[in-house]
Amino acid sequence: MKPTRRDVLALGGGAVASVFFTPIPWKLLDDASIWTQNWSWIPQPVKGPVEWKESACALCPASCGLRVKMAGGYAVGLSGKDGALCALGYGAHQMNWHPQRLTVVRHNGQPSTWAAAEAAFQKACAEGPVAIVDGRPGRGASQVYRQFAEKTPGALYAVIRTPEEEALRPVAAIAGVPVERLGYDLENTKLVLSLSAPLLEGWGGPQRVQRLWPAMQIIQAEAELSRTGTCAARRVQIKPGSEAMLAMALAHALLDEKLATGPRPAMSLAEAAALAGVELDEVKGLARTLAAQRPSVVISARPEPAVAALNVLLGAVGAEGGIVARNGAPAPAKSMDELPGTLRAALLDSTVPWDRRPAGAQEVFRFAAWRGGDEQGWMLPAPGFLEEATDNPATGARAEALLKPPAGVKTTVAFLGGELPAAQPVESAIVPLTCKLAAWPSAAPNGQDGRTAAWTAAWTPAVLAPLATKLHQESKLMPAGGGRRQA
Amino acid sequence: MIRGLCFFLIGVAAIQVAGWVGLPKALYVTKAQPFEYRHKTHAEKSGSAECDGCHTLGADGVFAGLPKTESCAACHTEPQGKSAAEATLVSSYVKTEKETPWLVYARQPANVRFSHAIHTKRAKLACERCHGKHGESDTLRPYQENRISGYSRDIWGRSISRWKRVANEGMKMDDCEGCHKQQGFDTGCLSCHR
Amino acid sequence: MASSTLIDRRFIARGVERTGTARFAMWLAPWVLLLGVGLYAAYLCLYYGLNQTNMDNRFAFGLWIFLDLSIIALGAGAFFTGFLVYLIKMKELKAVLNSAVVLGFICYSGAMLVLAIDVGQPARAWFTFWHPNTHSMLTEVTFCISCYLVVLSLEYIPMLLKNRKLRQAPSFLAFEHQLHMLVPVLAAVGTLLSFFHQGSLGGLYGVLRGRPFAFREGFSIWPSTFFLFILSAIAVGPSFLALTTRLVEKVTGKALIPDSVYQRLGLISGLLLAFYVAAKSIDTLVWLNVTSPAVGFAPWEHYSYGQFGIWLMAAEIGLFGLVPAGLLLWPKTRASRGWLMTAAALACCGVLLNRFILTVQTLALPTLAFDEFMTYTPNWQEVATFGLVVAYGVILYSLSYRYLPLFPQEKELAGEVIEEGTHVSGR
Amino acid sequence: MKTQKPRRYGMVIDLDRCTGCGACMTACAAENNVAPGHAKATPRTGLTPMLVQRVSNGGAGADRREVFIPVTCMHCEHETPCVTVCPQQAVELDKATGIVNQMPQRCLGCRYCMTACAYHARYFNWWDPEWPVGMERTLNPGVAVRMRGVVEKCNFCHGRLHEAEDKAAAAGKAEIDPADYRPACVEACATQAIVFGDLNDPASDVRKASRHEDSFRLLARLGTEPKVYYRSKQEWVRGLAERGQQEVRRG
Repeated sequence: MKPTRRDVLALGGGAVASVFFTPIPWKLLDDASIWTQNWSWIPQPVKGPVEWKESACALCPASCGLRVKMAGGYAVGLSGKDGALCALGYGAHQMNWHPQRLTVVRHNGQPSTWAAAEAAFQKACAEGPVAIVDGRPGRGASQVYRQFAEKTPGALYAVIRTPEEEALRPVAAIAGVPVERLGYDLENTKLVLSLSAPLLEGWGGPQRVQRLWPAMQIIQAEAELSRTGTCAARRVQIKPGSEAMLAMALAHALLDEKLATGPRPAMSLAEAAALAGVELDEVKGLARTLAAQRPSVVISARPEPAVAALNVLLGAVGAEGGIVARNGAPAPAKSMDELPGTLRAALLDSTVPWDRRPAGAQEVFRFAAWRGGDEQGWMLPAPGFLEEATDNPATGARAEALLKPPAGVKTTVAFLGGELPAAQPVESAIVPLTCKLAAWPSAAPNGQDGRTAAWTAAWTPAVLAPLATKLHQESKLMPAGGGRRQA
Repeated sequence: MIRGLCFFLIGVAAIQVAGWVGLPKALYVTKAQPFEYRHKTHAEKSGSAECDGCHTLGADGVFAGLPKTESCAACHTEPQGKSAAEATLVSSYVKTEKETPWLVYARQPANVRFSHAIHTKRAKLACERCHGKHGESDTLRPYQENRISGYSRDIWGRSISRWKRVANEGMKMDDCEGCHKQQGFDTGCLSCHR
Repeated sequence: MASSTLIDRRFIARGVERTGTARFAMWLAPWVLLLGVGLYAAYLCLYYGLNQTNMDNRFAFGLWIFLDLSIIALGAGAFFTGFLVYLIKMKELKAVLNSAVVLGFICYSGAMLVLAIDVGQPARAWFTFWHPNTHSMLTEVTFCISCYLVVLSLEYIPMLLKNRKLRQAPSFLAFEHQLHMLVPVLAAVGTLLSFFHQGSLGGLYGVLRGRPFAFREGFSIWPSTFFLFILSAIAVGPSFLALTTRLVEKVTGKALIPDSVYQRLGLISGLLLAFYVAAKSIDTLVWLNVTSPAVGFAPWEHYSYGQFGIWLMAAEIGLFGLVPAGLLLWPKTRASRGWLMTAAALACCGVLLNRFILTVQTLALPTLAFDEFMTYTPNWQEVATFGLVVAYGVILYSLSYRYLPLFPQEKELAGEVIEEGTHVSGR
Repeated sequence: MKTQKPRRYGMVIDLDRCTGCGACMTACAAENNVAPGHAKATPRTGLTPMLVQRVSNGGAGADRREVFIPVTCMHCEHETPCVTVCPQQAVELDKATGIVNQMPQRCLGCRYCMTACAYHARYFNWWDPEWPVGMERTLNPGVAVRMRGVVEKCNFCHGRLHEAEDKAAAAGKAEIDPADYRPACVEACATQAIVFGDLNDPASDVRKASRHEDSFRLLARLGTEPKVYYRSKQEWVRGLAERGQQEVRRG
């Protein structure tokens, strides 16, 4: 019996009619809908129980305490331990996988080896002089660097100071105390007069001032509206680069109003106020506010001798809520600009910003977890975020590494053949500081001499932005020119 | 006419067989677990048949899921017998400190949030309510994976029609919703999705 | 002439003249090219995602939603003619009914095509049927358009089956007859469905509480734009039909429908357009004086950005509404072929402008006090996909005209030379 | 035993405290597994469920004032525009929490909800989510990754709500401890400008702050009852609530 076309139609008809009484269409529809809901090619989080661990952020000298959310051996989330983190910090755990991550030694932009780098460094040490540059003195690793410099003939140990520390140098000169031991006691300050200092943009550690503000009053004197100026309780418009003039005018006003005693600046009140572009009445009002709202302190972005003198007149130096000295601070070290004019080589540890290299160094050995900056000299892959023990220089406390560094990475300590010493908690206490102003400092004020630009450019971030902060940078929030964290 | 009816019925029969018998066979691929594991033996050896002896629930409500290799290594640093499973465990996972890629029968998709804490602690549901007598099993049953969706067959349930399923069968959204509605709990998307 | 070049003669209806095959192919060639480019653009958008377009988070809808709304409005002639012929018994309009169905089918299927490209996850589009949100205008649109497309297909199939070649299969003929008997029912169903989705396309924007430029109060769940869209669509449908038919006459050099049908279409369009202009004016006044101020938006603020000035409203209501309505209603201008076509074209432009304003201007205007006015320019992928729909329409219509009996009176009118100088020899 | 009584989560953002540091944006992106912006992404096609906008009063020199306004989903309570327009119920106003919730796996990417939102708080995934090789290991397991072609937005970090619920359940409690549930942006704010909590709870800080005389909501006249409030002592900032006649510019 040969089936006819009619038979085939009947067969098909039966199949079609009854297919709806089988799971075929329904099950396939269901599976197809599920298939469209979770595409298999979408990246998925690591599986594994979640646990929280504590650590510290090593991105900048603030060393914020971290609570790290860990899953399957990886960091999957961060939050601040004693307060919030900065915009960079919240995405820091992504940075270890940044496309610019450095995992092989590079020499003048070409891949190289650790052996070659070590040989080159030994040769440089033998020829001398060599500087070991530390971006964050006072850590366990800093001791290793210092010891290496001491036992190696011709080697020097140098540190990088933050702009905040540099701005305190004129105070250190007047008070006769090393700048490393000075600091602002902002936690007790009632009023801050900021002379163009980017207080709320990450000054003195990313979130320190944010945490204290708005319990503290900020008056911002500046030429161009900044984020701090936007948020400040009061904003004073001054001419560009006239911070020292305003300080001198304020000194006159304090003395005129008998709110302070001491020497006067050579420049007259009227002249200084005119140069600063501020009305005389406003200067006097400001001076009265500064005196009435004590403890108050004047902070400038740059090292201005006039501002240091004003602080002394105001009684802010050595007073609670002003500029104070503490013990236990790192021992003095050579600053970068105190290094000799020519160096055979410089070794920069990973806390040194990319573009801070000693000017006279013939050869640079730069530890970094990420590629960036110019590629001259040796680029040595360092452990990344949470991949290395982190010391807090202020307390000496140590956070152990939480993540495994990738192969090919070495710490600066290991490169120098040293071993990280055990953590040594530091007793940090404020010590008495008395300071009198004998004469108004004669150093020339920082005007529009190009130093403004030099100072702001000096502290570009040492690290790349994590990709999460790319969003932040692409938004219209950030000023043109990108992610400057500290001025 | 009769002849036509016959062919029609043949068509009906063929598609019914294909749908009820052929489809489940064609739709699911059976995969082998990395190695044999006996819940029963482990319960006997450890002297405890409590699930949360190994599948722990933390104080913060985080369910640990499957034990890690380091838990296995507590006893199985060296093969405990001559079985192939022992050899595989020790050589491939304990020695290399790798996690065993178990195929999880009850694995839900990535966008599903299932809280063991809420269901076992607050609602006091027994593990068997959803996982059946898996803890008393002497062998790991075959893992069947849906070729289209990639899910374990347990999500749909053993029965292809989902008709008259036993209580621990089926973990689709309808199943969750059904129970939640019955018990008067939230059925908002947020409750079970992330 | 040149019947030897008619190699597809067996498919062409008896008694009508069609141009040579080669010439027809040459006519199609540029459209096929456009279709090809459009298909490539559509492939890019489906494979790489909507990042291939210039749309963004603010302009979440762009050129394509304008295209959808426009062609569906223009395609309204299909259901409205069916309604007039079968329910109002205006037998005269049977002359354009087939053409209207083809146009409707093109417009609706084109819109569906673009909608499928316009969503981010086309594979999930059918979830609307599975988990419909009955509060959403888009659900109404999806259901009605899908159902109406089925209706249009059912109306189109009998026409296909009337093809000279296909008629030769007896079962096709019987099937065609069966379907044909269904047509009045289909017309009624189609009218109902179209009524709702034309309305809900208007409602699509009218319900947007967050966009004071588009938001309108209305009756029950339907904002006033719901009714205005229906009205504007059925007002412009006959105009578009007259315009396309005239265009075909121009291109082919043949008279296809009697002048009385043009007059009738013009009159219907004119009456409805006048009614629409009145309704639209009242709606605009209510919106400017009540609805918009109630949510804190000054009446004229909406017209203070970029090129979107008050002239746009004047053009929409006056130049493209009042003027064509007058031209179509005044017997003298309606009697003139030139004025009739000018008015029809103005009316069609009016509906396009209305759809443009409601979609693009709504998204361009700021809502928050610190928002910016934003503009957007479609990129080539979007324009090419637009072209894809146009090319698809032209090709399908050309094929339908060539092989199907679109104009039943074509044979009767065959002897007439329509206008001097437009008769192209050889056609 | 029933689940917790209905809550209405909301937040009050003190604009006088916002320094525009952007930590909330980064914390939000990291918490919610937002993929890095595609190389071709622009501010108009990026994903910023929390977006801090810089707004000025249009003045120059000493007259210039600026304010930072963090804009996120307002979780509208009444006739929630995005919920009513979604054709396939992919958006939901959660009855238990008042959170407006987006289900990416249900979403077909029609973007109708984006046109419905007056706050531009909804974002489309224009690109496939891609991370540099290995970086997917930093994904937060509490939040599902979205795919290309779907809409997403702030959901008050509901992954954190789940964690709080798990913690409460493990302790045998029916109600979560309010301290355990804070969205990432709230936690990330160094100046604590954002107060978050249950607006239904008479004792909550957020309720008190929302009723402060300096508090306002953006576009409240639309009648959608947003649950995100703002506050400022500055009159010109409060004037940004509605679209007025004053000249303002985004910086």
